[in-house]
Amino acid sequence: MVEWLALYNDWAVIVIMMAGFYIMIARYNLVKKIIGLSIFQTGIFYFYVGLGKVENGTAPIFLEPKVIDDSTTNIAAGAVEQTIIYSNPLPHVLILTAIVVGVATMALGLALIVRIYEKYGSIEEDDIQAIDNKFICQLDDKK
Amino acid sequence: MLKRNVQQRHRVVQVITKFLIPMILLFAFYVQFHGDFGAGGGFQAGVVFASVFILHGLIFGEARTRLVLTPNTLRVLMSLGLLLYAGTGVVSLLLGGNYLNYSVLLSNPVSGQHWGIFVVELGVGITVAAVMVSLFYCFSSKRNFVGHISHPIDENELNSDG
Amino acid sequence: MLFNNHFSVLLIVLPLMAAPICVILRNPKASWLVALISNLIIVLLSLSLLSHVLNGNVVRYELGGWAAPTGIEYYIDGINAVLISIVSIISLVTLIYSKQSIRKEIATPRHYLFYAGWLLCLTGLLGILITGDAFNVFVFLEISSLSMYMLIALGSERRQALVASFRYLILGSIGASFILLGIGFLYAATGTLNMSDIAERLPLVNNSRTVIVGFSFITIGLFIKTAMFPVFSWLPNAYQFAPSAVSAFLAGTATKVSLYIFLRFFYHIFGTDYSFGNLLLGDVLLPLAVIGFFVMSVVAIFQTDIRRVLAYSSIAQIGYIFAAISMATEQGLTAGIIHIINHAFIKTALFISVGCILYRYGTANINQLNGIIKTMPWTCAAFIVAGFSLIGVPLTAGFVSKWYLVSAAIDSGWWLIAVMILTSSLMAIIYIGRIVEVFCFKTGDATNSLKVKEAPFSMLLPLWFLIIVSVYTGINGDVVVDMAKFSATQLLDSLPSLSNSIGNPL
Amino acid sequence: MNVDAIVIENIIVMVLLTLLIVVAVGIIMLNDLLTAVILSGLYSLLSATVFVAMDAVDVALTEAAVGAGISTIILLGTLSFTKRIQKPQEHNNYVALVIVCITGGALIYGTLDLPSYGDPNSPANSNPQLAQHYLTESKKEIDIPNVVTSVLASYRGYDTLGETAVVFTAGIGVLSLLGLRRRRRKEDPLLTEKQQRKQQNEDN
Amino acid sequence: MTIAIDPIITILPPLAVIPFIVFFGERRKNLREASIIIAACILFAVNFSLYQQFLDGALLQSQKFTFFNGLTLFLKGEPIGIIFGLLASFLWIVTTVYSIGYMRGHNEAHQTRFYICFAIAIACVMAAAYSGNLLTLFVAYEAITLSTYPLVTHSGNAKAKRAGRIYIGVLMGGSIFLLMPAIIVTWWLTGTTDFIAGGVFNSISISPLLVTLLLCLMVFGTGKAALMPFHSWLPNAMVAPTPVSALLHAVAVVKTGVFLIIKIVVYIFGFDLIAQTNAAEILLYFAAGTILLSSFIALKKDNLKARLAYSTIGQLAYIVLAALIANVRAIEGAALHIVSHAFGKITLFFCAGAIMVASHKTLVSELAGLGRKMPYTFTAFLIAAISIIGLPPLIGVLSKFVIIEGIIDSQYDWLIIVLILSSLLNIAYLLPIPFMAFFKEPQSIEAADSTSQSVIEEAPTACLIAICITTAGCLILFFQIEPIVHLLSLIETTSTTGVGG
Repeated sequence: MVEWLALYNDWAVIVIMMAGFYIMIARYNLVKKIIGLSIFQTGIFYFYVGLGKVENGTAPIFLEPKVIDDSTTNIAAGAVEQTIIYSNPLPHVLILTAIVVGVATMALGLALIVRIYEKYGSIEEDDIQAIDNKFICQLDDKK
Repeated sequence: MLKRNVQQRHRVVQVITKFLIPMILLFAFYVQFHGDFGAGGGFQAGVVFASVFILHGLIFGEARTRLVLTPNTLRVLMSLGLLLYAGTGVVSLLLGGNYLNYSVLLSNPVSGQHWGIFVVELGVGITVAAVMVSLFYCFSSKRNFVGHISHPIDENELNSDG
Repeated sequence: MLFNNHFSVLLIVLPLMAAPICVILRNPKASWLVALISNLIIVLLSLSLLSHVLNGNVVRYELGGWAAPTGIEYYIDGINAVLISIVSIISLVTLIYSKQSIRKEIATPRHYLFYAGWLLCLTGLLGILITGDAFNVFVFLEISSLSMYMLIALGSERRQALVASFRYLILGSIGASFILLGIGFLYAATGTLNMSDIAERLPLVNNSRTVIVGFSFITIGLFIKTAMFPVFSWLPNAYQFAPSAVSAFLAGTATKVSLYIFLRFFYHIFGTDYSFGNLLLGDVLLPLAVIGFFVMSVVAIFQTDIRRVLAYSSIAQIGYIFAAISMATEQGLTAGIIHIINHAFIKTALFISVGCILYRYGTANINQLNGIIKTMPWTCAAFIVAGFSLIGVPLTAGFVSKWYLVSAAIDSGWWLIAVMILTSSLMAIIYIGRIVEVFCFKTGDATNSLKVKEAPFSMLLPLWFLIIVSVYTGINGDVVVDMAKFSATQLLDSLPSLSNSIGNPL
Repeated sequence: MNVDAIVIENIIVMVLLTLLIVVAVGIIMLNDLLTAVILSGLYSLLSATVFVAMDAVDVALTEAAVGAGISTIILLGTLSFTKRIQKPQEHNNYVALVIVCITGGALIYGTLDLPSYGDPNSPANSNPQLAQHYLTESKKEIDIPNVVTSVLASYRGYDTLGETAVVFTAGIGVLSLLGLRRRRRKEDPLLTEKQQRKQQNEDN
Repeated sequence: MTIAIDPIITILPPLAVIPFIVFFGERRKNLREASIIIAACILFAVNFSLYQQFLDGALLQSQKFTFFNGLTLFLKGEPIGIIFGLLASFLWIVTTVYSIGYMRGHNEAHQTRFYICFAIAIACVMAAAYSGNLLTLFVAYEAITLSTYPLVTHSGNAKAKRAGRIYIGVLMGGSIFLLMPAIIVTWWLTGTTDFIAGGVFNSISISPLLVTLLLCLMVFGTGKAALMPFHSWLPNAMVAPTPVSALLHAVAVVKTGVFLIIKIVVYIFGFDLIAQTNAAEILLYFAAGTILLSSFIALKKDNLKARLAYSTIGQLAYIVLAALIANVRAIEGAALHIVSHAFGKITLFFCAGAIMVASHKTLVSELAGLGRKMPYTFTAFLIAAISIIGLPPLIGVLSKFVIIEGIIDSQYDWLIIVLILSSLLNIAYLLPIPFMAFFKEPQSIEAADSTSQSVIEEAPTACLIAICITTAGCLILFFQIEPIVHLLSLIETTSTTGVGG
């Protein structure tokens, strides 16, 4: 049962990623593409964070900082029944970084979109392509 | 996204905002400096901190916010944050450790780590807050587009492009 | 030269700290100076690093003082030391060039942003090259990519630059996401992020489907980043519409750095046997590479904008390099590395000379540059020499590359590939010859306007520096060949394990 | 904790992920960009919840602040400058669909050998030099309760330096594209004359 | 005790004169051309002294320059190279004298550029002549192509540019696509590209098919040898100014091509290997075909320079054929033919150029009656034509004779028929020109036309001097061939000792 659920989770994450990926490559609207990118990336974040999840674990923040003394420092995941199990902090760290990267990319992309709209009057990729092509044609005619 | 003369129309919201802002600020500082003990850290705090100004901008008009936090200050702040982070590493280099080895910052390695993390997180917080506020400024400034939209074929551009 | 392990970290920290200083200073001249000085120091440091590494040392530097798999470490051997030097030298050279060129291309209030972006891009590229941690590659890849999008968009005097930048952003983000996913799969399979550590643990889980998928996602992501044949579409527009200094810089470095990641991952981390033996990477790579360089050379012939010709030629050259490294032999790898090095210098020189023409004539359209050798003899001469090098005329760097490429192909028994490489060289004759003919022997509008002067000295100096380097490495080819051989053998040996790490600092 | 708790936790994640799929498909379908943006804000909030369920509270906080906050604001800002409605796309892009299916298939193939969700003995979770080192040794070495912070700022502090640089890059990138200055001024009735003068000085 | 002399000194005079050319420029033409003539004389003197030193037993070899990965570049004198060097340097003097008359008479533009490229080309020819290994020769070969390209496109009009494109395309394309891989394979198989007496493949076993393939690649890759079907650049290159056609496309460039083939046959493959594997047989058919076909085409060409160009293609094929027969006698014949054809053909081109300068006529059919106005020119033309055809007492007969001797020594007797047939064809396309000029009355309308426009007189004196010198060369060498034959006999000894090993 649990395994089946876990597999379902993995696959759901993949479906989410692919939904974002599809928006990125199939939609002509530039804003949509950026939204797609963020969905795609969020999918990747679930994947990473899912890797660090430990059954019965809690967030990797030591709960009683002053109580545990040296004799009981062994709080390895699943090592001793009484101790608290923590999830793996590393994927969280990686994903914090990745989220920042994601929002940075998004901001830059959106700034580009604003400028593109200013210059082209459209944020649809096919329109922009058409305008550019027309421009090149005119260039050739001029010669 | 901003409506002019908001002040007259949304006085209630403004009053509430005035109450909210210090609280959010407090929360931002909490997230920043309590990140060692609970969830949070420089990045999250920076975003929350920025949201104070974004809120201010949304409610009181971005022009006013600009007077509180000028673009030039932002530019310097975002640079300083990064410099603070990278500079901490350089200090540890100068003190004889590897880059970003906070243990050498103080005589006690563990408190060195504490201080190092504190400073570094502060750097992250400053940069993130400054960048986020300037993003808000950039995306909300009034831009007079109508004259700027190039027509599909711009004769001038034709010439310049060859 | 004197070498200290801390030099390696300064390579990254210097430009990283110089960038915010530029932003604080805000003055165009001062930022240029800051960028220049920091870059100069980086060049010196990288050369010292290179000589240290070529003596057989492997530099490992533990950041934060944490032992390797726990913390992040630098891992520097032949291939990245060579590329670090090349990237920093090319950056310095193009930076000198940029001072004049951006005056015409970018509004003065934005100059400080340009230099800050440039330094960040340099940081990103060097960071990718220097690191020994898989996830760290992603972080610095994003620094370099974001700053590249920005730098390309700065050429927005032409609006196409914006679209080019946006398309690059979308494709580049897909590539980066794929790489991130691939690294995630590797992490899931091995539980570690350190390259040497992954390499050590991979043999235990070699047959895992997770590893195979991680492998393929990294491959596809890198294909996009290197502008490999089917997914190259971001490159021509980006190179054409970016500010000329940026195209010169990117042409020499950006795709090369992605190629380095490729080499590092597939030769070093996965191991030659696994990548090319078990997973048949060569069988996928080779046809794409060959079609790539062949088709792109043909496409280059039909372009009217010189920068576009050069851009397509760049994709073709990437094809050569991929063809060479897909042979998975020492010969092939050596040939690939030689071509990476030589092409970096040649293409930068070509883009700089086109930039000089652009600076004076405001166009790089081949139909409007008749007989410009009369007005800009030094620029045209440089273009011609670099063009010869691209073709592979003897006594230029390109000849050494071609010689090695062909002999590596023959050595592997791939006669057909050798023939294809040569055929594609013939096309290089056509597309370069076509431009040279216009420059030298056509008379027309451009000839009449004799008012146009030769490009300023500060632009010619970097140009001719690159030309001299490329001719020197063509005449005394052993300089490059030895470095490439050294790097290739190091790459083909498996990574030394963490336990017996050499050069532990302090 | 017992098995039931695990199952319930899993079911929560499952339901949330299903909701996320629904929202994502909604974003694909919608032509109204404004609604799509609002949905993507909702999507971020949901994902923050998912992260909490996966024990990643720091990530959740960030996702909530960034995804639901900043991202939505700049997306709305963009829309206010551009268009609200997407041009309807007549034909479906089958090539894209095929690419997506292949990629998804590859990913699913890759997950077959993945350690099962929440496995404490998976390579990632049991590596004594990474995950376990952080959980056991950071107490001695750094002594900060939030392990994520110690890993973020110290063990992998270099990554975070890079991350800060990315934010900085994006900041100056947007600056170079849009500029911090106001394009039009003197129209804000809220400002006194003195303030306006100050702003002009600022701009110059 | 042998003394070693560095043949690199042959490259220096042509390069050293370039600053002078630039310095004097268009304003002081006389000084400019005087400096070139002085340089040319020095070059000839240097070559001559090298020749004497060689006879005295000196070792003419330069320092080896390491290129990369064990590949080296160096110069080394050997008999054929010395002959080639002497020939080219001597004819450079004559051509410079000639071009003074031609270029000024014709009011050509860009004369400075012309002389600079010319000097560079000569320097490269010297490097080729004294090249010590195949790689050096290849590098020099490419350099010649590039330095002569501006000469071909000199006039800058559409036709010249098209010719330039074909020129670069065929020569460079051929060398990069065919010659370079052949060199790489040779190097890959043997680890050397040095010219070794008796060939470099002695130490390894190599399949006959591969030998044939390599030989074909090298011979066809040498586009400058103009073996059909790689000949089309040569007639096209005739748009260049006549001194270029004369020195470069009758002597320096094309001779570098055949010189390369001779070197390959003697020092890379060795006679034995070619004889054992029959590698050259297929190429002999090509060469024979080229000889006959080019003669037929020449017959039909009305443009004088084009006719001469096709004649050159045919004569080059003689040399290629002789080289590929690959025996001592034939190689001697080939080397001799380089000399004899050089003198003969350069005279013919000089005459063609003189006619063009004096009368602005380029078509054979227009030449009727010109002989009386330009008697010296056409007499020289007649003499040179006879030399090319191969009649005594002119040098042409000697080289053809030796080649035939070589053929008799070989197994390919049928080639004699080709040679005889071709000689007849030579008569058919060359002799009518002077005869028409001397004995045919000019057509009335044209005569009136030309007299009304300008009075045709003899060519400029400088041109005449040059023509006389080369014509005299054709005659004198017939009687003074002994030194060359002696020099050539020195190859024989080196190669036999090499083969013996």
